[in-house]
Order: sequence, then structure tokens, then C-alpha cells
Amino acid sequence: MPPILEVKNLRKEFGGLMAVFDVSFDVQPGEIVAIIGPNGAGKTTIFNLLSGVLPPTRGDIRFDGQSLIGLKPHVITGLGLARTFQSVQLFGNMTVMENVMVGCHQQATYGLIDAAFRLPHARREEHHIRERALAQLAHVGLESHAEEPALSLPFGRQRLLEIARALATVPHLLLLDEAGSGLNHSEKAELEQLIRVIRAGGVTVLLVEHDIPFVMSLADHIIVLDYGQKIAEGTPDQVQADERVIAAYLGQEA
Amino acid sequence: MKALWARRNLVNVIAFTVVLAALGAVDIFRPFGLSFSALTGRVVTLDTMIRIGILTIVVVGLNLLMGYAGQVSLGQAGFYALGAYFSGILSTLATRHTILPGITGLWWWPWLMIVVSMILTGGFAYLVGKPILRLKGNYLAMATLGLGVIIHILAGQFPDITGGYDGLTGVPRLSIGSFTLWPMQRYYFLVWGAAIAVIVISLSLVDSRIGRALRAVHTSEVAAEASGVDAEQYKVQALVLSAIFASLAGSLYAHFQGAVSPSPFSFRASVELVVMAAVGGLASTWGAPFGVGLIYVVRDLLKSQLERLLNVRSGEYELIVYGIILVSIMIFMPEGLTASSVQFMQGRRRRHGNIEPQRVQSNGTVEDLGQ
Amino acid sequence: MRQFFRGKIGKIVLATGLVFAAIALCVWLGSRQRLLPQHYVQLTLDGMRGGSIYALMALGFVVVYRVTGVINFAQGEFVMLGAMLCLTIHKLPLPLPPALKLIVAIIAAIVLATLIGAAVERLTIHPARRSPPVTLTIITVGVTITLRAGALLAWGADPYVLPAFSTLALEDHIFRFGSVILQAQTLWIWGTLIVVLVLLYFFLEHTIMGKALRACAVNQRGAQLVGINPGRMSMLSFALAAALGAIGGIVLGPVTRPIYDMGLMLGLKGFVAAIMGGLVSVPGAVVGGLLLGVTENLAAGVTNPTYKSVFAFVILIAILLFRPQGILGGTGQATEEVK
Amino acid sequence: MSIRSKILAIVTLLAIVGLDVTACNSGTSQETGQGVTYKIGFNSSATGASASLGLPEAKTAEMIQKQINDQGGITGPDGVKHDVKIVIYDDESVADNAVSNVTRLIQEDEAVAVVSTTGSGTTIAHIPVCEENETPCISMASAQPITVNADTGETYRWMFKTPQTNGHAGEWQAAYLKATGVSSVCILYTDDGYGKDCLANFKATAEAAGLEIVYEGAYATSDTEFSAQIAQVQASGCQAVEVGSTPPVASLATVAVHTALPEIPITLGHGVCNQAFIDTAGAAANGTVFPCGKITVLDQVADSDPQKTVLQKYIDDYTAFTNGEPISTFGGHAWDAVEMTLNALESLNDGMSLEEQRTAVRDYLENQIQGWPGIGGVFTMSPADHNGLTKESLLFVTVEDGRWVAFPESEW
Repeated sequence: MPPILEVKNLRKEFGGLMAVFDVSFDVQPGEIVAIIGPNGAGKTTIFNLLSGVLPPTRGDIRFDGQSLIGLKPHVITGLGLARTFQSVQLFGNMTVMENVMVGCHQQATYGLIDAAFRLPHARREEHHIRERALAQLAHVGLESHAEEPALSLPFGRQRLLEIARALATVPHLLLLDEAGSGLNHSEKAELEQLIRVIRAGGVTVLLVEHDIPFVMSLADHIIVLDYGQKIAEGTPDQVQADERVIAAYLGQEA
Repeated sequence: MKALWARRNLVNVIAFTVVLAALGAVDIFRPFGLSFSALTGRVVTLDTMIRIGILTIVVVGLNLLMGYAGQVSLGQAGFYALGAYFSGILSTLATRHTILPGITGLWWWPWLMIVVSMILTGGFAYLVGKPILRLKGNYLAMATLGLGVIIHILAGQFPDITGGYDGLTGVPRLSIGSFTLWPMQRYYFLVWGAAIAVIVISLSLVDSRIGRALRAVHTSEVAAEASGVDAEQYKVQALVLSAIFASLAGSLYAHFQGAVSPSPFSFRASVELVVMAAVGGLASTWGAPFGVGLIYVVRDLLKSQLERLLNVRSGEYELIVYGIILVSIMIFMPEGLTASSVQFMQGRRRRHGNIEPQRVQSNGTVEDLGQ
Repeated sequence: MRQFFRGKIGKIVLATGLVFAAIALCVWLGSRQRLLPQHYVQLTLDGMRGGSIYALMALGFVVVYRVTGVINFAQGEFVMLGAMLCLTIHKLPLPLPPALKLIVAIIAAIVLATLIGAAVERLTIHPARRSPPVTLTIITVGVTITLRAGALLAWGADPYVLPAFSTLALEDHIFRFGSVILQAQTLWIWGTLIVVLVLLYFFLEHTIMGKALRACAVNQRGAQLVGINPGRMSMLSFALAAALGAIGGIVLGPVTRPIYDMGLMLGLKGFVAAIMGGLVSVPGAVVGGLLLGVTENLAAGVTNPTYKSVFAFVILIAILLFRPQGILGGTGQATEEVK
Repeated sequence: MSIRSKILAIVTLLAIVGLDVTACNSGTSQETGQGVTYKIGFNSSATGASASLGLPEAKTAEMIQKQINDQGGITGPDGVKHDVKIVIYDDESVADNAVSNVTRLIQEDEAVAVVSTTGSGTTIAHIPVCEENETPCISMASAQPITVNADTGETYRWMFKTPQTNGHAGEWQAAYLKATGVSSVCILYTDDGYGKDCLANFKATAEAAGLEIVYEGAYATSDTEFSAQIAQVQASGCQAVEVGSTPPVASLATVAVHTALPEIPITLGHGVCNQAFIDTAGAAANGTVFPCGKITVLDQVADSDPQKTVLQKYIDDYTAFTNGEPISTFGGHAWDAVEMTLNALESLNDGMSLEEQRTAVRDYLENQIQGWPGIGGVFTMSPADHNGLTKESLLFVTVEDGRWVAFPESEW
């Protein structure tokens, strides 16, 4: 099977500082892949490059065989690449339900005029969106909070809501940026379970993670970054045994 | 759930319409010799009420742009001016220079020109919106401010077209066939009909895919785009729509006033529109008529009461007190007067569309403006 | 090619090219108005006079914006207050020699305006400090309305006279170089701008208060952690802005005729200057102010002066669209998206 | 439901305030006369951009109200006494407010006639209100389109105005320049209603007199730099400069012209006939020439002048009423408008309906104001002329050592 995501010689400079330096890796469909590395290793920058928030200085990103370079973030989302954020970015002026409905944005087509005059076709699609959103909420176990303000949820639930919103875009590949940070033990276990369910549903998952034990038990494949460069790649066992990784990351942690 | 909200909107709209229609009917039928202004203790006249209706249309649009999409405009009076001038010019100049003789005198010509004005203003907003909406927060506010000031200055030039500083005169009254929408009592129904239509459109939009996209852009553009929302497109759409509303209001203004001059479209007017939106409560469609109404009522009250209380010519005192009231409202009820009073009356019950307004605003706007 | 213009040298080449193109356009348009070389000199000199006032105003905007994130619309009213207070105190029958009397009036006016600035912050901005900046900005609009109406009440609608500093009379010394005219007050204005800049530099770099203010501007939370009170700094920034505005109004007073509503247009222009300088930079504000004054005056001179103010706002929009970080550069924040 | 409680709250608020207001109104209007109380509507720009003009107008109206009260009202030809109430509003120099105020005065306050307003643009905005409601309106602004419909060229039926016009001023200026041998003129004017009107009128009269206008340059009211305009004036090589502005910008422009071209003759419009101009232009004012309403140069007016006694009385009254505030020509425009209306009201018998009163006042103004000496001049209205003044209503003056001095044709 061809890889769902191919990253080739990706580079990002911030005014002379190399945040990402010629990184290449592939992600196979159906895998759970994790990118790990110490703080400032360029993990989140890679996510921002993949999702189109930042333009790369050079290099190529191919998703399902199509280059993502120069595409706007919402177009990339439309192609089936969804993401969450390290610092949860919910829409605070909306309910839980509406947050997920925003994720369903591209599942509907009706425009300004249809909406303004509540044309039948808009109402039909709206109904459809509502059902989909409710289904996604059920997926992450938030359906009973549907009409509450998004920010009234406890932090762990907010993470889940953000994942539900990302899933609502019907992704093939889901990017989770430090989804586990700030969660307690049981919440992490819940999250791990959810990620497995998502993968079982046919969605490839790429995570950026800080919490090594969490990643080791979850990921099929791990990429290790340090100072913007890829220093190792392989299965959890291979990575754990890698000298450079221990030196750069695990050693430092200890 | 959805049906319930829709029903609540419907009930509100009907209640609002009935109250306004009843008020208007009083002035036409004058039961027991009561006029509209007598009902309000001569504080609000029908003339004021019509102006409130006209500005409500502008503020509803501004609210979509500012309150929902989070894009501050300090030049909304510019779009309002464009509507008034396009309508004024197109409905008088063609007649004056006998372009298209025979047609321009027909009753539907001014109506057609109102639509043409809306298209022209909307098109203008689209052209300037693309580049300008790349800016954020204070910078966007200032670019729109500049735009508004330029339109205001240019409106005073070109006396052959705009009438210069003295303005255009002879803008015709509107009529349907031979039924003239004048005197004021009839125009009142047209203006408030349009205002309610605009409110209904806004309510529908806010609750739709488009409204959610706008609100999402307000809170976090990055997250909105990651959810598949084309932020740029929706910001432009919001601007164009608010400009079209402003243009409609401007046209209604021109036909109400019968004359158009630059003075009502100054920078101060743009600021006042923002104040009205803020007083009514940003991100609240219903806030618009109440925000506009309150500002008018407060000012008229100040005019009549200050003179009585202080026994002085009130001009300056009125402005001083107006400024102080404005500052006080912003300090003590930053989420808008109507929202605050309703909250007060209803305890801490949460309302749809404006959930925890304080948090909404500090979340959305701080990020946008504070960087 | 595009790469080249993005590089440092490319940018310099591009900027130089644009400047030359602008000069060429200016000369071509000027020749159609039959302007002579001395006219350009005159236009530039007078533009720099107006520009110096814009610069002082822009400094006020920058100080407040950096510390509080508020666009202080009342900045123009501080200018008006400076001029009005000064001439009012000057008219008091104090038993002092004329020159000393003017000096006393100037100092008293600056002190009063500074106190008013601080009071404005305490009474309006401080109680609402937790509100978003857009609310605070609207509050300053309310303050503007109140101050202007108060001025109308206090001083009426008539224009006043502030004597020229050199002659202590309405008529100023005039230096003539051929047909080029330079008023002594213009020199006072330039001198004041320089002195204010030196004092401001000293204040910000070498006093504890100034350093605290700068720290607060760079990182409010960090400043709080090291024991700086951001509320006090907010008040200080308004006081400083009011002082800068008042100084501008006082030195401008003799070349204009102070009137209660003089702050309106000056405020907007000062704001355009601040934007030209990037809204956050002190040198930017000065360069922005001078450049705005000169450009506006030259553009008016070679075309139709009716559109002088239009030029200023066209410049505003052009800067915002093409160089939101201001003419001096630095990293832009106007279109920055990523948090 | 939120919206209904909002409506309820606002209606309650209005009702409370409304009761308060009505209660008070009925309390204050003590009717001392036997006939109905006549109401005169008065609207001026006491604040905002035209405040320096509108404020003395409002004060003049207050003064007249006090005088009428002291006299105990007015008496009609049938011997019935009437109280007169002048209802005074401020439009803040904004056209919308002018329309609202005039509408309110006509429809709510039921004024027999309305005096409104200070500015030309603001007056023009409310013309439809006066015409449609068939109520006489007297403006204190001077532009041509106030009394004459620009499209049809016909005089409006219900619109009148009291100031001397820029047309009258233009005739003086053109005649003077012509007489002194000038052939090419530059015009500098404010980019506002007054300046534009000066420009149009000066151009018309100057060109009719055979003068060539070689340069027209505008500036904003708030401008303090004039080097752009001066450079273009110098480049155009004209022999005289006409400045069409009001202070303070008129003073600044005059100083700028005088500094750059000390020898060039400067003419101005009658907008500078106030002490503020001389105070703020200083030495540059010396030698400038302009036509003025006689009120501003009373000491230069001959004792035989039919206006002299009226002028003297107004000045004394106003000075006493305002505790010595400076006299302005604009207050005079208000005086003329209100006094004319009072004269008209004094001609009414009791028992007329409001519509009849309005028509009668209008007819009186149009036909009975003949050789009527006021502040602005000696008025002679006619169906075609709702201003009734001529060039002679202005006195041509020059400034010598900071004082106005009459400058009759014989001395040119």
C-alpha cells in the first residue's frame, strides 16, 4: 500500500533559526504514528506545516499522493487531514454541539443566501449536520453535554470535544498535538482507548507527544526529533534502544 | 432542540412586530387623540422611531461583522453613506439630466435604484474587503476608519454629483404604484418592515452553518480553518453583507430625509454606530434595536431633562453627560446594556447565542485586539 | 527575482526605487503647477513643522498602546487641553515679567494636562481594566466627547491666541532666505521635539519608572512577576501621553489659533503617523510623523490641496495593507495569525 | 423570554419618564394671556462645528423670550393678548438632528413658524419638512438653495432667510478689485459649505466684472499649514487674493498670505466680521478689506442710517443679557428672524386654526416685510425674493491698526 503521508526534506526557517531541518518520513495508512522529542525539537512546527498554517521554506508534503504545498488550511482539512491543538482551541462562544457542527462545515454546501432565507435545502442539510454532530459527540461520550457552553466542560472533556470536532471533518489522517497533556491518569487511559477506536474506524493517527510511556504503549511507529532534525525512527522497541535517542531525549529527561 | 430555538425566535419576532405595528397604528388612527409621541411621554417621536429603525438595520449588519465575526469596523458610516448617496444620486440625477426619460419618473425606479445601490455598495465592500480583512484587530479598525473618513471627505467634493457640502436635495418619496409611502406614518411601516426583515435574516444566519463559521473565525481563525472553514471568504462575506445592510439603511435614510449631505456620515457617526452595537450587546442580534433606541432615548431625555433640571442651555452639558454615560456603560456593563439588564432580571440563566458573554468577549476580542 | 526583492539588499533597492519614483512623480506634477525649487523647500519645511506635531502625538499613541493595548482617541484632546490651559494661565494677571509668565504658564499647563491624563486613566480605564481593548478604546471615545464638550463649556467656540515664544506677541519673527520663509516658532517646534526625544530616551532608559514602563510594554505578566504594578504603569502611560500631547499643543499654539475642537483632526493625523511608524516603536513614531507631514504637504502642493487630508488617509490604508509593521520595519503583527 | 422583558423594561422606563415630563409641562405653562399661546420653533447649532455661530443665535432667542415675558406677551389687532413661547433646540451642527428638531417643532410642539438653522447644509436638509408641513421656516444661513429650488429655479413657498448673502459680498469684492485695477485674482477658501458658497458667488460676480480667476485653492477648517496653497498662489502670479473663510482658519490663511506676499491686496468675505478675526490675525489683518454687516461696525454707521437705532438697541440688550459677551452678526440673523415672526404674529386675530396661523405668517413675511429695518439690513421681501436684502445691507470696511474703518467707494 502506498503511504498516506509522505514528508520529504521538509525545512522551516524562522529568521535564520532552523525549526525543522530536512525531515523526511512516511506514514502508512491505518497506523498510529508518534513524533516525539524534547521541547523545541520542532514537533508542533511540523504539525503547522502539515496543516498548512505555516508555509515550509522548502521540501514537499504529499497526502494521498497529492502535494499540500501552497494549499490553504481549510483546503487541506477538506482533503481529509484534521488536527487538534496543543493548547485547546475551542470556540468559546458556542455550545459543545455547535463546536462539533463547525467541524461538519464542509459536510454541507448551503451558502449565505440559503441560510439567510432558510431555504428548504439549507434546513435539510442543517438537520443532517446536527445528526452527524450528535453521532460524533456520542463517539467521544459527550452527547449528554451537547447544549452546554463549550468552555464549561472540564479540561479533559474539552480535549475530547476538540477531537470530536476534528473527527467531524471526516479525516483520513488525524493529527493530535499533545492530546494527552494536562490529563490525569484515568483520562489518559480513556484517550488511549479512544485513539484505538478511531484507528479501528479506518483513520490513520499521527501524534505529537511528550509522555513517553503513553506513546510507547500506543504507537506502532515512532519518529524522534531533536533540534529540528530526525534522529531516529522505528518501532517503540527500536527507538527505545537507540543510543542517540537516549542521549538526546531520554537522557535529558532523567 | 433546534425546533425549540426556532420557535423562540419566531415568538420573539412576532412579539416585536406586533408591538411595533401597534405603536405605528396608534399614530395613524389616533385613538382618544393619542399620538405615538404622546404614548412615550413626548420623549420619542415618530421621526426618532424611524431613525432608530434605519440605524437598527446598519447596526444589525455591524453586529454580524463585529459581534459575530469579530472584525471591528470603524468605517461603517462610509457604507451607510454610499447607500444614501447612490440612492440619492441615482434617483435624482437621472431625472435632472433627463437620462432615460419616461422611466426615471416611474414609481419603481427609486426601488430599483435601492437595489442597485445595495449591489454597488456590496461590490465595493467586496473589492476593499479582500485586502483589508487580512488585517486584524486594531489595525483593521484603523483601516476601516481611514476608509470611512475618505468616503466622508469625498462626499463633500464634486458638487455636480454629490451636491458638495450642502448636499443633494429633492430625493423623491417612495411609492408603490400610486400609493405614496408618506407621510411619516406610512414610511414608519416600511422602515420597520425592513428592519425586522434584516433582523430575521440575521437570526437565521447566526444559527446556520454560516453563522457558526463566523463565530468560529471570531474565536480562533486557526481552529476555524482547521475545521474546514475558509476564514477569509467568510470574513469578506460578513463585510459585504454588513455593507449591503448599511446601504439599504442609507437608501431608506435618503428617501426619508429627502436630502443627503455629508454631515451624518462623519467619523463620529461610525463611532456612534459601534457604540450602539456595543451598548445593545455585541453578538446579539436583538441588541441592535435596543442599543440604537437607548442611545437615542438617552440623548433626547438629556436634551429635555437637563434643561429643566439645570435651567441652562443644555448643549455642552448634554454632551458631557452623554460622554459620561457612555463611559459608565462601557465600564459597568461591558457586554451591553440589554444583556446586562436581562441577566440581572433573569438571574444567571444562560441564554442562547450569547453564552457567558463576558467570557466570549474577553476570549475573542482580547486575542484579536490585544496582540 | 522575487527572492531578490525579499532579501535585505533587494528591499533597500526597492525602497530607493520607490522613493525616486515618488520624487519624480512629485516633480512632474509640480511642474504642471508651475512650482519653482524654492516652493519645494518651503513645502518640505512646513511639512516638517506639522510633522513634528504629528510625531509628538504619535509618541503619545505609542506609549499608551504599548503599555495598555488601547488606541487612545483622547490623545487629540490632550493637545487641545495643553494649548487652552497654557493660554488661559498666561492671561491670568500674574505680577511676572512676560517671558517668565509664559514659562510659568507652559509648565503649569503641562502639569495640569498630565494630571488630567492620569485622572482619565484612574476614572475610566482603570475600573474597566479587565475589559477587552476594544471596550477600552470605546471608553476613550467617550472621554473625548466629554473633554471636548467640557472645553466648549469652559472656553466657548471662539479661537484664541497663544503668543509666539520668541516675540511674546501674536506676530512671530520671520527669517527669509530668498522667498523661503521660516518662522521662529518652527524652530521652537523642532527644538522641542528634539528635547522631548532626549528626555523620553533618558526617562525610558535611565529611570526606574521608565524601565518599569518598558518592561510592562514588553511583557505585562513578566513585569508583574518582578513586582511592577501594571495598573500604575497604565496610569503612568496615560499621564506621559497627556504630557506629550500638551507639549505638542503648546508649541503648536502660536502657529495655529487654539479652539475647543482642534483635537479632532490632529488626533486622527497623529494616529496615522503612529501607524506609519508601526504603532509600537518610538523612533517609528517620530519618523512616521515627520514623513506624514512632509508627504502630505508635498502631495497637496503638487496636486490639489483640497485633498490634503485624503492623502493622509490613503497613506494610512496603503501602509496598513503593504507595510503593516510600519515603514521602519521589524516583524509585523497586523496580519500575524499563529499564536 | 428575553426580548419581551426588554420591551417591557423599555416601555416602563418611557412611561415613567413620560409621565414625569407631561406632569411638569402642564405645571410650568401658566397662561396669563387671554388668547392661545403662540409657539415659535427655534433651532440652531449651539454645539458642534458651527457652534461659534449657533451659540449667539440661541442666546439671542433666549433674550427675546425674556423680553416678551417681561412685556407680558404680544397683543393682536383684535386686542387679545397672547403668550409667546420660543421652543429652543440645538441640532449639534448635524443635518439629521436639524430635520428631527424641525419635525418635532412642527408636529409635536405645533410651532406656528420655525427659525432654523445656523448652517446652509443643515438648513437645506430640512427644507422638505417645512414645505410638506406647510410651515414657514426662516433660516439663519445664507446659501442660494435655501430659498430657491436648485432644480426648478423657483422660490420655495415656505422658506425664508435673514443673512446677507455671499452674492452681496461678492458684488462688493468684485467692484473693489475692479476699481483698484486688479485683473487677475486667486481664491482661497475653506472646504466647507461657507467656503464653497463664497467661491461660487465670488466667481460669478468677479467673472461678470471681467476679472480673471487664475487659481482656486481649498483647505480644511482644521488646517494650519498653507504652504501648498501659497506656493500655487505664487506660481499663478495673481494680483490679489480673496479669502473665503471664517476664523480661526481665515486668520491663519490671511497671516500665511500676508507673510509670503506682504504687498498683495487681500479681500475677505463677511464671515470675518467679528472680533475673533482681528484678535487672531493680528497685524496681518491691517489693510485687508471686506464687506460687513452693520452690526459689527456700528461706530462706522452713519446716524442717519435707518438701522442705527435697531442696531444700538440690540447691542445694548445683548450685552446686558449675556453679561458682556461679544456681539456677533449671527445673533443678529436670529434677531431678525424671530422679530419678523413676532411682527407677523402680532398681525393675527385670535381664534385661527394652526394651519391658518401658519399661512397668515407666511403671507405676512412675504408681503408685509417691506422696508423693515433689522440687524442684517433693510428687508423688502417679495414672492420672488425670500431674503429681501441688497448689497447695501453690507458696509465695506478695511482694518486700520486693529480697528474696522468704513471704506466707502469714494476712498477706493
